[in-house]
Amino acid sequence: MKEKLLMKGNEVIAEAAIRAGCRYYFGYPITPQTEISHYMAKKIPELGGVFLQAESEIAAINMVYGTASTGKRVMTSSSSPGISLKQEGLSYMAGAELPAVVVNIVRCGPGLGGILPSQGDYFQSVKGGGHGDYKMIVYAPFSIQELYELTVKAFDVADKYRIVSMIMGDGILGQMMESIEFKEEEKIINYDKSWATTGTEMKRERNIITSIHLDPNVLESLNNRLFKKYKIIEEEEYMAEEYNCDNADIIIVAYGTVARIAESIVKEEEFGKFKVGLIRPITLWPFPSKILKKYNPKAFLTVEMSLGQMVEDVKLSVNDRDKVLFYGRTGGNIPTHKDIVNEIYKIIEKYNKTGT
Amino acid sequence: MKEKLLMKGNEVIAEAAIRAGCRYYFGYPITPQTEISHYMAKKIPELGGVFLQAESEIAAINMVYGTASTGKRVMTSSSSPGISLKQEGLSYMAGAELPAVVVNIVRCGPGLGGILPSQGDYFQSVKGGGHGDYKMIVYAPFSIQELYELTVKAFDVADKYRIVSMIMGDGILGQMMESIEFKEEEKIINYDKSWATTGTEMKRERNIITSIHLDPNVLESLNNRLFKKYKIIEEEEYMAEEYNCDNADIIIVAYGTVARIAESIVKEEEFGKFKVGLIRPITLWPFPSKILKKYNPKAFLTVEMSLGQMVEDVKLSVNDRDKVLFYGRTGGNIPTHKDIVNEIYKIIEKYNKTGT
Amino acid sequence: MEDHHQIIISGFGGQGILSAGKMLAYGGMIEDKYVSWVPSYGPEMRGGTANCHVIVSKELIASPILSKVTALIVMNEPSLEKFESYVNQNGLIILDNSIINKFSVRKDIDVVAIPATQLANEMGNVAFANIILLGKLIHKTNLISKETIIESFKSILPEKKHHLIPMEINALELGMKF
Amino acid sequence: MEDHHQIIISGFGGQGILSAGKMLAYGGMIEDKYVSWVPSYGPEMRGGTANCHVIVSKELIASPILSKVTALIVMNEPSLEKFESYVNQNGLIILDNSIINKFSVRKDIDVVAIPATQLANEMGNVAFANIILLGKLIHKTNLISKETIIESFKSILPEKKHHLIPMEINALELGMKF
Amino acid sequence: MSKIYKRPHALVDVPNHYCPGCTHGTIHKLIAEVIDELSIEGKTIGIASVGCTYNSYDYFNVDMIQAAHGRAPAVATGVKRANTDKIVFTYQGDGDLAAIGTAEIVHAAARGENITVIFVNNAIYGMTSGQMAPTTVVGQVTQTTPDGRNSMDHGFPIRVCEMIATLEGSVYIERVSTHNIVNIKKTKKAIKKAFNNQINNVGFSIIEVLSTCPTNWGISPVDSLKWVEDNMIPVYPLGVFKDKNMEVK
Amino acid sequence: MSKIYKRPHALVDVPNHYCPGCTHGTIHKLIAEVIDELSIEGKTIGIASVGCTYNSYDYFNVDMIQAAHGRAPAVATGVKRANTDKIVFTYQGDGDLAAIGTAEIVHAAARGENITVIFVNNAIYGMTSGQMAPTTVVGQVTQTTPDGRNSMDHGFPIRVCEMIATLEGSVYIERVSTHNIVNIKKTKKAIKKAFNNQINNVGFSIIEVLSTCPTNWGISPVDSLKWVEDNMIPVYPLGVFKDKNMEVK
Amino acid sequence: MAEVIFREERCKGCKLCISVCPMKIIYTKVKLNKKGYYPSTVTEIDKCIGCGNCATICPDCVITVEK
Amino acid sequence: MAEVIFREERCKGCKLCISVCPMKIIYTKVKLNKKGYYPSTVTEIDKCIGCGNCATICPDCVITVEK
Ligand SMILES: Cc1ncc(C[n+]2csc(CCOP(=O)(O)OP(=O)(O)O)c2C)c(N)n1
Ligand SMILES: Cc1ncc(C[n+]2csc(CCOP(=O)(O)OP(=O)(O)O)c2C)c(N)n1
Ligand code: SF4
Ligand code: SF4
Ligand code: SF4
Ligand code: SF4
Ligand code: SF4
Ligand code: SF4
Ligand SMILES: [Mg+2]
Ligand SMILES: [Mg+2]
Repeated sequence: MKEKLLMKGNEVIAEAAIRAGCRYYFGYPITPQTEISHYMAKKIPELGGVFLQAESEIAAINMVYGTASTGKRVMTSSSSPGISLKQEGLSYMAGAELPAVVVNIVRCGPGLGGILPSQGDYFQSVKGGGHGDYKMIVYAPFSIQELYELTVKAFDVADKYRIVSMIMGDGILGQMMESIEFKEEEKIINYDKSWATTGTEMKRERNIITSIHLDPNVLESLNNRLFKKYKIIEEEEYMAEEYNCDNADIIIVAYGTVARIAESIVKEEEFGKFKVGLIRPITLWPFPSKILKKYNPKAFLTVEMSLGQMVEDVKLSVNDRDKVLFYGRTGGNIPTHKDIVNEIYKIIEKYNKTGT
Repeated sequence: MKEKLLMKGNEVIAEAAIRAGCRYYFGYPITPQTEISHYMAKKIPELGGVFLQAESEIAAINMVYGTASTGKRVMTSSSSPGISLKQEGLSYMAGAELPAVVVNIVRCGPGLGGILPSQGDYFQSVKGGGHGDYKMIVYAPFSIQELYELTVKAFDVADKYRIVSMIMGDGILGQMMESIEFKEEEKIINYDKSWATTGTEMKRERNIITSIHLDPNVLESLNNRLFKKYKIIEEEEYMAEEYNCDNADIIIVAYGTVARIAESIVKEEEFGKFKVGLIRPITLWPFPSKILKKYNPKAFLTVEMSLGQMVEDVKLSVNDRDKVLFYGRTGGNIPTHKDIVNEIYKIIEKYNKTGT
Repeated sequence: MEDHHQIIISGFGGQGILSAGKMLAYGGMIEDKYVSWVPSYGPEMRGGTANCHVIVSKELIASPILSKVTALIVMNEPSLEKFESYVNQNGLIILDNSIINKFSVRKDIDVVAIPATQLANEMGNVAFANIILLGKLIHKTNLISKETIIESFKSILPEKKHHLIPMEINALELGMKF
Repeated sequence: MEDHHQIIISGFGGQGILSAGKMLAYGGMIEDKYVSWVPSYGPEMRGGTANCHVIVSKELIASPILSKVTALIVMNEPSLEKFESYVNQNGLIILDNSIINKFSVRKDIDVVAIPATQLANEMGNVAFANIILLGKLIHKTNLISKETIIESFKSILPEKKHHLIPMEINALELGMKF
Repeated sequence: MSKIYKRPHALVDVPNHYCPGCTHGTIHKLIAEVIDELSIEGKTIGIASVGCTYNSYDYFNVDMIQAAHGRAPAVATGVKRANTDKIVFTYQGDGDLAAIGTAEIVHAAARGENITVIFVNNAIYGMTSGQMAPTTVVGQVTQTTPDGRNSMDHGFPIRVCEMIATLEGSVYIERVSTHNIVNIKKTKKAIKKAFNNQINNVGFSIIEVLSTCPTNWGISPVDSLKWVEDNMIPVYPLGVFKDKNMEVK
Repeated sequence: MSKIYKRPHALVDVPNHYCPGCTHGTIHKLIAEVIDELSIEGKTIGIASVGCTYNSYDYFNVDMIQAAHGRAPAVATGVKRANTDKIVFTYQGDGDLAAIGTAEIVHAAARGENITVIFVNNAIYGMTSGQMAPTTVVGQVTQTTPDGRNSMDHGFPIRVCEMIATLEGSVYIERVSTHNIVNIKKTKKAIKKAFNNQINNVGFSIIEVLSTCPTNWGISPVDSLKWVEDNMIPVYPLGVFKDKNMEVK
Repeated sequence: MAEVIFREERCKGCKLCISVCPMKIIYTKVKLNKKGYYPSTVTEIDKCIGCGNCATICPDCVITVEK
Repeated sequence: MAEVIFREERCKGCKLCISVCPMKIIYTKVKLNKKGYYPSTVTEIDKCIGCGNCATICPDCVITVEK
């Protein structure tokens, strides 16, 4: 029988990684995700793996680059300013097509900002905070159970496509506890890693991990190959959950912690003859545009803990971008149940007045 | 009389900065923008200013942070991987509202990539490669003369709004020579800098430069204030040039070096009854959406040295996003005159066949 | 709604606010309910206030962040000020009146004042104050059984504090009976 | 189009390819024309090939990057291979046949072969080869005047090479007359 | 009656947010006293770093800049180079200076920047709740060395003064401590000298101050003083590691 | 007849792209010879860095990883920790290791990573066409010190061996040179020892090799050898700075 | 005769002052201050030698000493 | 008797070999190689002592020495 445990989000990430076969973790402390390190520091060495506190976030991502080059499952985690420092490294990993899992428990920005929850790193994660044309797969879980499942999945997908997958949560998700059930055992698929640099043993040609190609045609063909891969991922890997969307008059679009609050509204509140639904993107890249495109409500209300980032992708996805509205809170303030309900009423009022 | 000089783009940036009153430059070498440093190393000390080769791009942006905190005009420059390393610093500068000019002479990515021209850092610069909600003003000059004028302007605008302005060029622009005329003297407006940390002299309350605000309401009000500023900039500072757009059937949208090539097509080529125009965004943020919205051609053809970044903003701007097409080259390959002409013919052919 | 408990516990850092909340959540879990626990976190906790949001419910939990609560436990004045308005009509407030001197709370809620810190001090360890208040809570609400919460002590308290469990049980009973 | 010169100069790094191009552009500028000069750049130049795109025109220059040229100067074989197809009908190729041994170029263009490196070597310095070829170019195209290009020597050559200018002028004249 | 001790003017009269008994507060006072004594309050610019003292700008009564984690020496360089007549100091923890900020401190020293660095070594990451620092001593238990730091897995402590002393650009390097009154007084003297060096344009000075973190060490403030003496000083010997001024004389 | 010198097997038989007379090529050969002699080609993983040798992966006949600028020691750490039975070396220039990569090399040494670092000091940024490096000697003209490096503005050269020697985690540190045959032979010996240390799990070794950059120094390859002797060795004395192995014996 | 003044509302009860007083005349009060700490204060002020140790070490600048 | 073989097409004409040959028997050819450099080669091979210096220093691994 599966055992139920009460665990913190950050600890669940660490435990999920271990269950997904990750035995190498490199990180640098930063609130609100330090518990990932603490958990790893205790558990990984017992399993013969390596926990190493790096001298910086930059060192950590480059250690990840090293371990990933040798084909091993590896992870790092940090929070916003630390993730900014990893941008060069992430771009290198994309160029060298190295698989790894990177966790960002987002805090408020810009700058040193604050440690409270935020979704202000959407653009950085989804559009590419590093230089050049590249993508990461970005998962945005909204519960502890999902955090576990997506972390495990992140490792699989990273290996499958030779890509970095990111788990993006916020401080609430990292700090909160819910009950969780782990599977007895995770099925780990062993993807081909004949590209890995583990020594030739004099038995094969040498392997080279690199991201530099001075010949423009060689580099362009890498870029094109990467984009072909990204297209496949866009087709295959998008995920979203729909709640009450059929015939909805208003569809809230929200992810992570905000989607929890939105869900409670969809479940608990009545808005007269107006039906309110929710689309919750689970992958932020690839963005579940296809799901959004299925619906034609009177309005989409995008709610974020930012001043408007995902809303651009919502606009790029839906059939009529003029129907896309936005509500956001920042600084660590979480849009409350009441805040969102108010926004919905505003939409209804306006609709009742103007018919649009 | 104004003297005409034949100068390299990179040198023009340096000279323009000096003429704009910049006496402090911190940078770390990287191709293809090293000439900026070389020029500064020669010229700035003669003027009593400081050229300092930092130990890294990170140190450089933080030196800029220091000098900017004291209210002095200051600049740094780099190229793609180096700019990725500055993302934390740029986010801090946004949070602390510090003015400075940052130059990115973009090279190919991702990773170490190549040194040839690219426009693959559009997302990073325009959407925010660092963490949190923030913006930089991004200028994309396309000639040496414009490079000079926009560099001077960048300093003014940075001071005016307490914001970072970025000059984004590519290797061609940095390396090429054209003739240039400098003004006798630049009019430098001295904006209020009573916020600067230059010592209290026991005459005023102490000044503090910081980006951390643990109280969510304080941080949210900073975020809101920043966004109000950004809204004003979006209204006041967007720039674009339009060529032959009235009644155009096809409008090319391109910036920087690519716009040069597009311009030559608009000038030199005939496409039967099809009229081809060009919109050249000069500011990438704020994006000149208003200009794009004025036109309703049969198609917008966005051409970039990337696999499609600005094209998202084009889609978000125009009235009918289905009319937006994309052509891109990467790896250091520049879309040729012929490449683009071919794309135009494809559009025409399709139109002739299908009517759309 | 007997089946859906939304609780905020709040006070100074160091008063055992967070672990009291964890005990409730853990207890709920072993009674096969849906539970969530969200702490305030970060350096502002040093000397400042700490709180946690706990839900114990028969239903799947939507938002783990509370904007209204069925019960509130408060161990200092600022917390009472901050969270009083969160309490539902006919809701419950349990407060430590050895710390909160003056309080004039809404009339539409049930307020129980216990001098928990003083009682705990008399027991020899102020650290039991939170447990005394917890005792009152489960007594008033039947949120979870006494046995369950005692079981949760073992799980939530660090090994090195397990010798205190008999005392914790005394404190719990003290609260229940108060 | 007499008024619109599009030139590529190409050869090994170290043959003075880039400065030859700069001299043309500079000369064009002081003759009040629009000019642009775009070099190949970066480490591939080490031992590899270098080239530059030069435009000298009476009109505003749209693209500074050339996909067709009115004249091509080439100082090694790979460059000839790479750029031959760029040359317009009736265009001009000037090549150094002391380095390029075999060439069979298109019939629709004017090809001038000068053993520039050998001639320069005979003058005592292979570094003059580029100037000899430049001489031929301005002679054939009237792109800029001899006086102008001589003026550009001072501006483009670094101070420490100014003592070579008389020799450079000889080289120029040699090329013009060849 | 004369004041034996009163709050220095350069220390803002507000409560600080440090944990009970944390000697960050003591060190703040010493710096403020030195600023008072040298009458440089009006021309001093302080650089706060990232650590428990991130908001030391609330406490020093001078213009202050909050720098990104580890980058205070770079920020100070930017400030000082553009304002050579001002007095610039950084206040950095051991995580900040000896981990993420290694390159910045080494190069500020190598360049001989004319600044004053106050380096507070408490052998731990205080702010983030007690992970291993580069200065954590062998055997010390932290959140990321749950069985104690062992040199095989976690490496050896970095002795910053000894390392920086190899750089020609540094002129004055001393390690001091706050674990008793005698050493607190020595600390003040060292800090004063470091500021004086800057005033006299002598160059780069760094004072490493051994300090406590009762909260994350998990012992009382008073025991923490003892812990400094017993566990830190043997690894981090006190004294002057470089004094170029002296050498010249 | 016996081969006195033939191309080592671990050196791929292709022309290299280095400038004429650049001793990067000579150093490559030495490393390849050592790999041959120790029969470790099949289990060696090399880390190329960012500098003229960015693509040294084209030359060494072993598995290779190209690392971001300055981060080779971190990448090597990631490789070695996950593959303790493999032999891991980094090849880094002075800009790479002593400027942007300062934190990474210091901490890899402090941790005592069991890796071999080949640090090629040519007193300049070669790849980017000749800017000042942290190791540029005082007086040396570079693109960013057009009037020669002066210590007032540009600081003092960093002596990496001396600095790293202060770190307890480092076990073998030697500075060698390529400016003549005797020293080239010593260089090979040092490199061999550094690899041997790793094979024997002794710990962190770094060999600093003084090397030439005729192109950016603006002198002939042969004069460059002399320049190393006259201008670099006085600032960077050759010799063993640490040999813990020896101490133990 | 020395005078020692404690700003008790600022005291965090860390006892560092107690540990450095040569005369052992500082003690902890039994009543919490507003901040929730047991503050220190001085008894038998006549025994105070005005050494200032207590003030020197106090991280919270609670103490003023005059003589 | 020693044998010294130069792979002239690989030579970059740097002359380092010349500078370290104790017998001064290496010289530069007057004809460019395919790469555009004047390659080195050995004269009077009988004077060669097979010391290997030339091969040891050659950055381009042009030289093989046998004895
Ligand atoms: C780039 C970045 N990485 C990590 C952090 C998280 N962080 C905040 S303080 C700190 C370390 C503090 O330790 P130390 O410098 O020793 O100061 P102390 O708190 O011990 O005085 C860290 C890692 C951050 N804010 N920014
Ligand atoms: C992050 C980053 N910054 C800067 C550069 C540009 N860059 C390439 S090589 C190099 C320095 C090379 O100098 P060194 O390490 O001494 O190697 P050398 O070429 O002299 O052998 C620099 C700064 C880069 N590629 N990446
Ligand atoms: S955590 Fe440690 S260093 Fe930080 S204030 Fe508390 S005692 Fe001081
Ligand atoms: S630039 Fe210098 S270091 Fe680089 S290959 Fe050429 S000579 Fe060697
Ligand atoms: S001044 Fe000295 S003797 Fe007096 S109370 Fe303070 S420490 Fe004790
Ligand atoms: S040292 Fe200061 S804060 Fe600590 S107990 Fe004494 S008076 Fe109070
Ligand atoms: S082997 Fe020795 S003697 Fe013979 S050619 Fe080479 S260097 Fe000269
Ligand atoms: S050392 Fe090698 S490359 Fe240089 S000249 Fe001699 S043979 Fe040629
Ligand atoms: Mg610390
Ligand atoms: Mg170098």
